[in-house]
Parts: sequence; structure tokens; C-alpha cells
Amino acid sequence: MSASILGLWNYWAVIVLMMTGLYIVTARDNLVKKVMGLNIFQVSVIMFYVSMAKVRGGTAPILVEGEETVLYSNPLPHVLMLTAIVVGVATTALALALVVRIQEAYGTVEEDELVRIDDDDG
Amino acid sequence: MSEHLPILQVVVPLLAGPLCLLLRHRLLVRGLATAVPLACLTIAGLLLHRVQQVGAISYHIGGWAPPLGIEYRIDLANAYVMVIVSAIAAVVMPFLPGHMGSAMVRRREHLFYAIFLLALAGLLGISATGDMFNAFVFLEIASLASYSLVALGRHRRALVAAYSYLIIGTIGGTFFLLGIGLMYQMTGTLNMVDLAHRLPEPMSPGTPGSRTVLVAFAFLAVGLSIKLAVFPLHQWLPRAYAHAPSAVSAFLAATSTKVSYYLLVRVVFSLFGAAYVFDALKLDRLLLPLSIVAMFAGSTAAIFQTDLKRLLAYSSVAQIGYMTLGVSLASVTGLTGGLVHLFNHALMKGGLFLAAACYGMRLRSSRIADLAGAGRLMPWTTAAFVTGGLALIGVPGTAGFVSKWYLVLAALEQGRWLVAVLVVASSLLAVAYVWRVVEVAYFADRDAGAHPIKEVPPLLLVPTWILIGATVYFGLRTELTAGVAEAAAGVLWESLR
Amino acid sequence: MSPEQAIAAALLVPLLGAAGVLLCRRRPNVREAVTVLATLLTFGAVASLVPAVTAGGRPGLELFEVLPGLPLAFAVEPLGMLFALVASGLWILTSIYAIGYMRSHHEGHQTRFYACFAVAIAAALGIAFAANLFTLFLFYELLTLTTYPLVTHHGDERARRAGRLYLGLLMATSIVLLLTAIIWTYAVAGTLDFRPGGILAGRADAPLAIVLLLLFAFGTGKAALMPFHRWLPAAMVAPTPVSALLHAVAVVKAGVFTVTKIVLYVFGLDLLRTSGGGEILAWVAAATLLLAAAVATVQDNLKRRLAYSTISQLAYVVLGAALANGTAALGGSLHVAMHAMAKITLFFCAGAIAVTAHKTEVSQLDGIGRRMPITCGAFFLASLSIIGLPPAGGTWSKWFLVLGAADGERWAMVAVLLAGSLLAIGYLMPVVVRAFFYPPPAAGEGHGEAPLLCLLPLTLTALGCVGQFVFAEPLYRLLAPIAGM
Amino acid sequence: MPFPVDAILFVFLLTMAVVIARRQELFSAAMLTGLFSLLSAGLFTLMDALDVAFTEAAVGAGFSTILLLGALTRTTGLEYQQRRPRTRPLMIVFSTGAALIYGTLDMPHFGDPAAAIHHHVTPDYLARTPVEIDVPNVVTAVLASYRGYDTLGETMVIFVGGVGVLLVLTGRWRWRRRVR
Repeated sequence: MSASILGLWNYWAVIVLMMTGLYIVTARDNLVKKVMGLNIFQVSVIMFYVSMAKVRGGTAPILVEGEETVLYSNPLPHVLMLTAIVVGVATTALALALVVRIQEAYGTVEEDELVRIDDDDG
Repeated sequence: MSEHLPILQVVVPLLAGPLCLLLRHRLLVRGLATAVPLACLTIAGLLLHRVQQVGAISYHIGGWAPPLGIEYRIDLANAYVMVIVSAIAAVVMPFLPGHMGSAMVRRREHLFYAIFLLALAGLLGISATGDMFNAFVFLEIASLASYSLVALGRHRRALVAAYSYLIIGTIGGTFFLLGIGLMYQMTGTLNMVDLAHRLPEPMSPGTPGSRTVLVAFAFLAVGLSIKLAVFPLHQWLPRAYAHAPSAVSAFLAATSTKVSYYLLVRVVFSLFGAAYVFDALKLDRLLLPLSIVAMFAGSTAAIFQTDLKRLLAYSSVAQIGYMTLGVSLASVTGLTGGLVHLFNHALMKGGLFLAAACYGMRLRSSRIADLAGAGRLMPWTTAAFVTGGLALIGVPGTAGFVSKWYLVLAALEQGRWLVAVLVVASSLLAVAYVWRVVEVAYFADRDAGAHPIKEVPPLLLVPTWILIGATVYFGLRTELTAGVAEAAAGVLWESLR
Repeated sequence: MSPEQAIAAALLVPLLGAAGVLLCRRRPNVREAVTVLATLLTFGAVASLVPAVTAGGRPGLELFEVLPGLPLAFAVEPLGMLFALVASGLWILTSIYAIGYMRSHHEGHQTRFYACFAVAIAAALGIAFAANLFTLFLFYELLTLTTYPLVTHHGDERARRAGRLYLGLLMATSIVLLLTAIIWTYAVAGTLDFRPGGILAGRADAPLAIVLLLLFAFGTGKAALMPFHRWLPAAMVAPTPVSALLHAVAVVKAGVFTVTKIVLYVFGLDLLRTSGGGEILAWVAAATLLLAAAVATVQDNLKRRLAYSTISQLAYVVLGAALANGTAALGGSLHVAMHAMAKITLFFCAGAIAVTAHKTEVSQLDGIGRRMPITCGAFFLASLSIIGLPPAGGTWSKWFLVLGAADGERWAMVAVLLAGSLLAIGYLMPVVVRAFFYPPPAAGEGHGEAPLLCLLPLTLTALGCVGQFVFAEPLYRLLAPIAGM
Repeated sequence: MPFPVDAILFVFLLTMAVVIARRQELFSAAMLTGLFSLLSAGLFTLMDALDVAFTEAAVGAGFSTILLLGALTRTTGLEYQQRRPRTRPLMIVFSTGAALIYGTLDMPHFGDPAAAIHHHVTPDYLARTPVEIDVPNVVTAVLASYRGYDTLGETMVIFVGGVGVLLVLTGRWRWRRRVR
């Protein structure tokens, strides 16, 4: 057990961060706050991948000429995460654009307010 | 040329999107946007034909062999899905300018088409790819495009619907990404074929083996279930489909959930394998009740809707239940039923939403009560709606019957007669919600003060009737649907593991 | 015309007729001419098949395979031949009657009426000629759907409620029970073709056979076995020609035809007997027979009384099939034709009285026989046929039914059959007695006989009832093979 | 035991996440979100992911924060006090988190060089890159060649996002207040 705590605590820390983000997304009413939560959630997932890539005693995967014995961290998750960051930003941008429009159309960005207004509309 | 068909299938719409922005001119853009789905349909048809002749095609993108590079892997299952997706895209195209005209400033039309084509490219990309991370990228393209399209609805509620769709969709996408990560962690690969070989075998029936693999599967399944709107993760769907522009609802309802379903089936059968998912995990014990609840809850909710598009959307929740039921029956016949229903439901729900779009154009409303008198004033649209409704019910001679046939047969083959009865019983609820509309359309009179309405132009009737006609045709001739679906189910069942 | 072409023509002509009706919607006279022409051509096509079938031929037509092993196919055998003859023959008379009725009643939506009517006939013929359960089911549902607008013809709240009940009950039974039974049969037998001797024989054990038989019997909602009979009285809100269509020409006949056909060609009489399913079904039918007849005696509304009479008489057919011997099956099948002729006469009369004298209740009919002697005379003849007395055709069918029951020494069933006839006297004869022997109400009424276009068909069908008694031999020869005679 | 920089970073990150969750002044919450990204970039650097760190710092900490602040100037700077009880989200979060932690139990330990991912596919990348691509940075090499198609997809994601934002923001149609 203690071995796994030592070996896995990094992942667990990432998971705790991730869940904080997910909590903000699901629990908060303010639409901008939700986007912030989404950001935290996505960054934590990136951390998860990057943690997988780490090799103890390894270095960044930038090849050194002539050195055969250097231990590199895994480059593939890094590649994937570069894409994931971009996806996250595109999502954030679109979400915020929607939030701005919702503010214009409803005069509020609080979810329970929106529900109330729509209900009043019938 | 022909060996590059798999990549062309996706790259053509993918590059046509940005091209719309460069062209800008309305007619040019419309021409391009009309031509591209037709080209995609041609390619998909050719691919399906090829796959039927020679079996699965593997295409190495950039010439890098998998698992190093990204592979496109076309077999019967995804060729079939791509045919549906591009056909629907081609058919809904005439609805886009007509329908959007009122809601959008004309200058923005090229943006709209760009997004639409990219949504198509995303959906085709998910279907074509044999690489999990690549699937994620295209899933996000398709999703982002869908969120934007939904936001263009006429009512301000469309914005809220799009926002909540975005939030829940992104959570789903991120779950999917986590699942990929866990799977990658255990195997070191992203390629589907490679994954299927390297995922650890379950120890023995009843023990799921590696806990990481188990959780990976759970996250993939949940993520995709969100995108697919499996009960109880469906709440985003009725809102999104009800408030999106009708043509967009037609497109999304007929393609987006279908592609998610395909990917789910691919993950369940090709990656993890039926032995793992059903023998070791007993997923059917969870999915089967959920599917049945979805069938009943969705249809019941549909009965009580006052808005036509919401009614159709809730009906989609129920119909997705039929599709997942096909998976959970855990047999080739069941999977055939699910895949056939994927095709048939795309046709009928697409056709029904197009009919709703026709109504929307003339009535400027989607309230059911406003359909009064439509049976006489818009006879062709209403006839299309009724035929589509009959297909939803599963009346023999329509495509819906074929789906139901396979699902009930699969249930009875396993001696689950209760499931069989529930499947047929749930179609009675479909009778109820379809008939609510029929009665209003045919037996109620339009208010004297209401604005006059007339039939929509042929440009819109023809695509609607292509889909509705197809539901009848494929209710009688099933070589192309049930035949291919059965073969595809066989391929998936046998596949890779 | 080759038999294949005749089958195709019989199915297509009504459909083309419907299309023609829609095209000529602006010119009522042409529209009605199209209808009548279609009826005549259809009957001609159907009748042209009779010699071949009587000679023992089984002409067929296979279109294409819909699902693996399930083609859309047609094959004409005696029972289907009889039903097709009844449906297409009575369609001619009903159409003529409908023209008179709809015009003198100034009904709306007449184009829709004639078009749906024609499609319903096509569906009925599809049921009659179906070569397998799948084809039969397809046309069965089509018949439900095309008769729905007819039942809901008036479009008011009452008609809509009746339509909902009609559609709801027929759809519910057919989808939940019948479809399940069909797919189950397919799963067990691997085929759905109608074959003499049955396809389940040897493949299904007794409990399964009983379950399937009950699913089939109750699933065929059109056969109106209790407790799924409510749609039939409710559908009385429809115009009288529609009632004729429902009760005599197509709909309920399609129901009992389906049950009989399933019993004969899916189960086979042997399986029915050995599994004990026949016994259960016989009691269900007997209960329906007596209960419905009893209910009929207390109905004051004439059409409702006739409706319950129909439910009771349908149970005769089902009982004939359930008794699981050739004679009774022959009697039941014969009753399809006999009851059709008699019941259509009764409805024509009821409609004629409604159109002419605007009377719908039995208690209002005092002395009406003096003003409408032909109508009431026809009513009397048809009543004899329903009861089963000479000189009307019903005598023969009931005779064979009783004979069949006695053959199997099923004395209880003999008693049920006779009691049913007694009850029939109880609900039909008072009408005749009132019409002819009660004094008319004091206030003189200015009506005479019904319009000619109504009178003509009902006279013909009433004579037909007598004709069926005198010339029953061809029918007997046609049906003899199914009874193994 | 070396000085646990990463552990301290995690503590910082978690504190920040909690503060973001509770903070009602959205401007400062937005700034903290940016800081959160920046700190994670630091963490990425510690874990040898230099390229990811750069991108996160530029895109996550920079661009996203600007977007957030921009959105806030056009909406509201203050979040409402929430009253509704939040049991459902808590349940979701706890079950998801528990599932994930359960899933990690069979995972190779952090930094384990024997993990499967370091022995399949990746060694090929490391070995073939100098021969086939001749770029020292393997991440760049894979991004541009072996998985170049993903990069095309990534560009398209940005494109869709951009066009979507344009479409949503600039369409000047009027919403109807009622559904009909």
C-alpha cells in the first residue's frame, strides 16, 4: 500500500485537481465560472498525460547528438497534449462567446436566473 | 486516385470548410457546399462497394505505417456509417439557406457553410479513423461545430441550449480523452487494431482483470454515452434539438448520435471485445435496463410535449434506447438490430425534422397546436410527417419495422421474452405521440385569424420525400440496410479480438 | 389473364382506383364512376381466379424478399379465395350504396372517403392472398391505418375519440401480441409460410403452442374476441357504408380470416388438438359468443345492437377454427361469407332507415315496416341468415358448425352454438316485429322508401342471403379441401 | 529524498483551484485561472514536457485569461451567492474521482521506466526520428510527421472555434421572446 502511495500520489494529486475543476463546472451557476472550472478540468487532464510520460531520471525528449544512453521522457503524450491544449482553448473561446450573447439576450449569466426567465416565458 | 479514397472522404469536406471563407461569394459558397456532400456520398458509396468486395481497407496517412502513424481503417461498419452521414448531409443542404435566411444576416452565410462542412468532416473523420486520439480530435471538431450550429436557432433559448450542450459535451469529450489516456498507459499505443491486441485479456469470466483497463473502458463508455445521449445522460439532447434551426436538428439527429453510437460499438466490440464487455463485465446488466427505461421515458416525455421539435427530440432519446438495446443484447442479431436502426432512424428522424422544418417555414412556429389545418393546406408535408411517424411506430412496410424485427428476434433468441414484449409495447407510446400530431393536422381547423399558409416549394419537399421515401423503400427492400448491417455486425463481432 | 396477373390486378386496381379518385376530386360524378369501375374490375380479377382454385390449383405471386426468408408473396388458397370474393363482391354493392348514402346525407370529405375505402379493399385482398404471415401482417396494419380516417370521418370530438380507440386497440393488440407471436413463430419455426398442416407442428411443444395460439387469437384485434372488442361498437360513429366495410366487407372478416388461417396453416388442426390450445380458444370464443349476444339484446341503438351481434357472430368463426376438426372449420369458413352477406344487408337497412326516417333507435321503429316494406323485408331475410334459419345462407354454416361440434362429441359447444342462435332471435326479431306489427306513431311522417341507390344494394344482398342457401354448393366445393373432404 | 518541488506546486495548485471555486469576484478568479495555468506550465517543465509547458503558458495562461477577462467586461464581474444545496455535483465528483483513483491502482508507478508506454511505439519514435526526420526535438518531429494529421485536425479545431465565435458573436438577429 505504502509503495503504491509513493508511486501513485502524483496521479492522485492530479485527480483531486481534476475533480475540483469538475465540481466547479457542475455545481456553480455562473456561466463564466463554469468555463473557469472547465479550464481547470482540462489542464488537469493534460497533467495526467504528462505525468504518464515522465520517466524517472529521464530528460526532455530533445535528442542529443551522439549520445546513445540518454534516458528520455516519452514524447508521444506531449504531442497529444499540444493538440488537447488547443482544443481546450477553442472550447473556452466558443463558450465565452455564447456567454456574452446570453448576457445580451437575457441580461444575466446565472443559470438559475436563466431557467426562471425561460419558465416565465412559458 | 482510388487508393486515396479513405483520406479524400474526410479531407474534401475538411478543406472545403476554410475554402468557403476564401470564396465568400454567396453562390460560389452554396455551390461548393452542395457539391461537397455529394462528392462525399460518392466516395462513401465507392468505399462501401470496395469494402464489400475486398474486405477492410487500411490507409496509412502520410505513408507512416501504424502504429507509428495514423491509420484510416475502413470496414463494413464504418463505410456503412459514412454512407449515411454523407447522404443526410447532401439531403439537408437545400434547407440550409432557405431556413437560415430569416434567422441570419446574409453576409454570414459563408461562415455557416464553413462550420457545416467541418461538422460533416468531423463526423466522417470519427467514422474513418483507426486511431483513438485522432478520433478524439475529430470528435472535438464535430462537437465544436455542432455547438455553434445549435446556437443559431431563432429563439434566444438556443444560446442557453448550445451552452449547456457545450459544457456537457466537453465533459463527455474529456472523459473520452481520459479513457484513451488510461488505455494508452496500459498498452503504449493509440491504434485501434494494435490496442485490441495489446489490451490485457480478462483473467476469467467474472473477473475484470486489470483495474486500469476497467476504468479506461468505463470512461470511454461514459464519455461516448454522453455524446450519444444514452439515458440518463440525455438531458442536453431535447434542448439542443428543439432550439437549433430545424435543418440543423435534422442533420444532427440523423448523424451526430449515429456516429457516437458507431464509435461506442467500435470500442465495445473491436477494442475490448464482447468476451470482456459482456462475459467479464456484464455490461448488459446495466445497459439493458437503461435502454428499456430510455425507450419508455423518452416516448412518454414525447407524448406530453407541446412543441413538435421537442417531441421529435424526446422520441430520439427513446430511439437511442433501441440502438443501445441492440448492443446490450450481446448477440450478432441484436447488434444487427442496433446497426439497422442506426440507419433507419437516421432516415426517419432526418425526414421528420425536415418536415418540421417545412412547417416551421410556413407556420413560423413549431407548436403542435399551430399545425391545425396543415393536413389540408400542406398535404405533402403532412403526408411525409405521417409516413415518418408510422416508421417511428414500426408499422410493417416501413424501415422502423425492420429494426424492431431484428431487436425482438434477438431478444426471443435468448429467451428474453419480457424484453421482446417491452420493445413492441414501447412502440405503442410512439403511436400515442405520433397520433397527437396527426389528429391536430387533419382534424382541427386553422384559426380564421391566423396568417394564410400553403405548401412549401418543391426544393424543400423533394429532400424531405427522399428521406421519407427511403424509409418506405428500406422497409421493403433490406439488402442494403439489414444485409450490410448483418455483415457489419458479423465483422464487429468477430473483429480483431 | 394468367393467375399471376389476376392477383396483381386484384391488388393494384383498387390502388389505382384510389389514385384516380384523388385525381378526379373536383368532379364528383367522374370520381364515383372511377370508384364503380374499380370495383367491377377488381371483382372481375378476383373472380377469374375461382376456377383455378376450385380445380385444386394454388396460383401464387412472389415479389421480392424483404427480410431473409420472408418474401412479400401471395398465394391463393380456398379460404383466401372466399374472403377475396366476399370483399371484392360486396365492395361493388357498398360503393353503390355509399354513393346514395353520402350524397343524400351531404357528407364532407367524400374524396378522402372513396380513396381510403379503395386502399382498404386493396389491403383486405392483400390479407386474403398473403402467402405468409409477414405479408399478411403488413396488409393487416395497412388495413387498420386506411380505415382509421373512415372511422374518424366526421372529425368531431366523438369521432376522434372513437378513432383513437379504434386505432389504439387494433394497433396495441397487433403490435404487442400479434407481432410478438409472429416473430416468436419465426424464431421457433424458421419460416412464416402458410403450409397445410402447419409450420409449428413438431417444432413447438404444447405449452408454447398454447401461448402462441392465445397471442395470435387476441393479437388479431380485428376478430374482436372479448375483451378486445370495444373498438367495434365505438366505430359506429362512422357513416353507414363504413360500418358495412368494417362489419361485412373487410375489417372483422380480415380478423377472423386471419385467425382461421393461422389455425389451419400455422398450427394445423393436429397440433391444435393435441396441445389443448384448441380447447382453451374454444371456450374463449364461446364466452365471447354468448356475452356479446346477451349484450346485443339490451342495446336500443340499432347500429350498436348490430355491432354486438357482429362480435357474437365472429366468435362463431373463431369457434369453428378452435374446434379443430374439418367440418367445424368448414362451417366457420362458410360463416365468413354467410355472415358478411347478412350483416351487410342489416347495415344497409339500418343506414337506409337513418337516411330516410332519421331514426337510429330500435324503440323508434314502431310500424316503420309499412312505410319501408322492402327495407324491412330485407332486414327480416338477413336476420334469418344470422340466426341460421332457412331459407337463408346462415343455415348451412351453422349446420356444419353444430355437426362439427357433435362429431367431436363436444356437447357443451353444441349447446353454446344453439344458445347463440336463440339469443340472435332475441335481438333481431323484436326489430322485425316492431316494424311490421306495432302501430306507427300517431303523428304522420312524410317519408317513404329509401333512395333507390340505397334500396337497390340492400335488395340485392338480401336476395344474396337466400341465394347462398339455394346455391351453397359452389362455396362448399371451393372450401372442401381445407376440411379435408 | 530530493526537495519535493512538485508536491509544493500541487499544494499551490489545489489551493488556487479551491479559491477559484469560492471566489465571487470573477475578475480575480479569472486572474487566478491564468496563474493556475502558469503554475501547471511550471509543473510540466518539471516533468520534462517543455513544449507542453510553453504552449500552456502562452495559450492557457495568456490567451485563455485574456478571453476570460474580455468576456467578463461584457457580462458581470460578480457571481451571485448560491443557495441551492449541491449534493448531486458532489456525488458526481466523488464517484468520478473514486473511479479514477481505483483505475490508477493497476497503473505503472509514476516515472517507472518499465511502463508499457515506454516500450511500445515510443522507442521507434526515438530511434527513427534522427534518421527519418532529422529534427532533434522528437515532439516536434512526431507532431509534424508521424502524427501530422492530428496537427491538421488541431488547426481545424482552432478554425471551427474561430468561425464559431464569429458566427455567434456577430450575427445580429433578434431573438424572439416566446417560442411561437
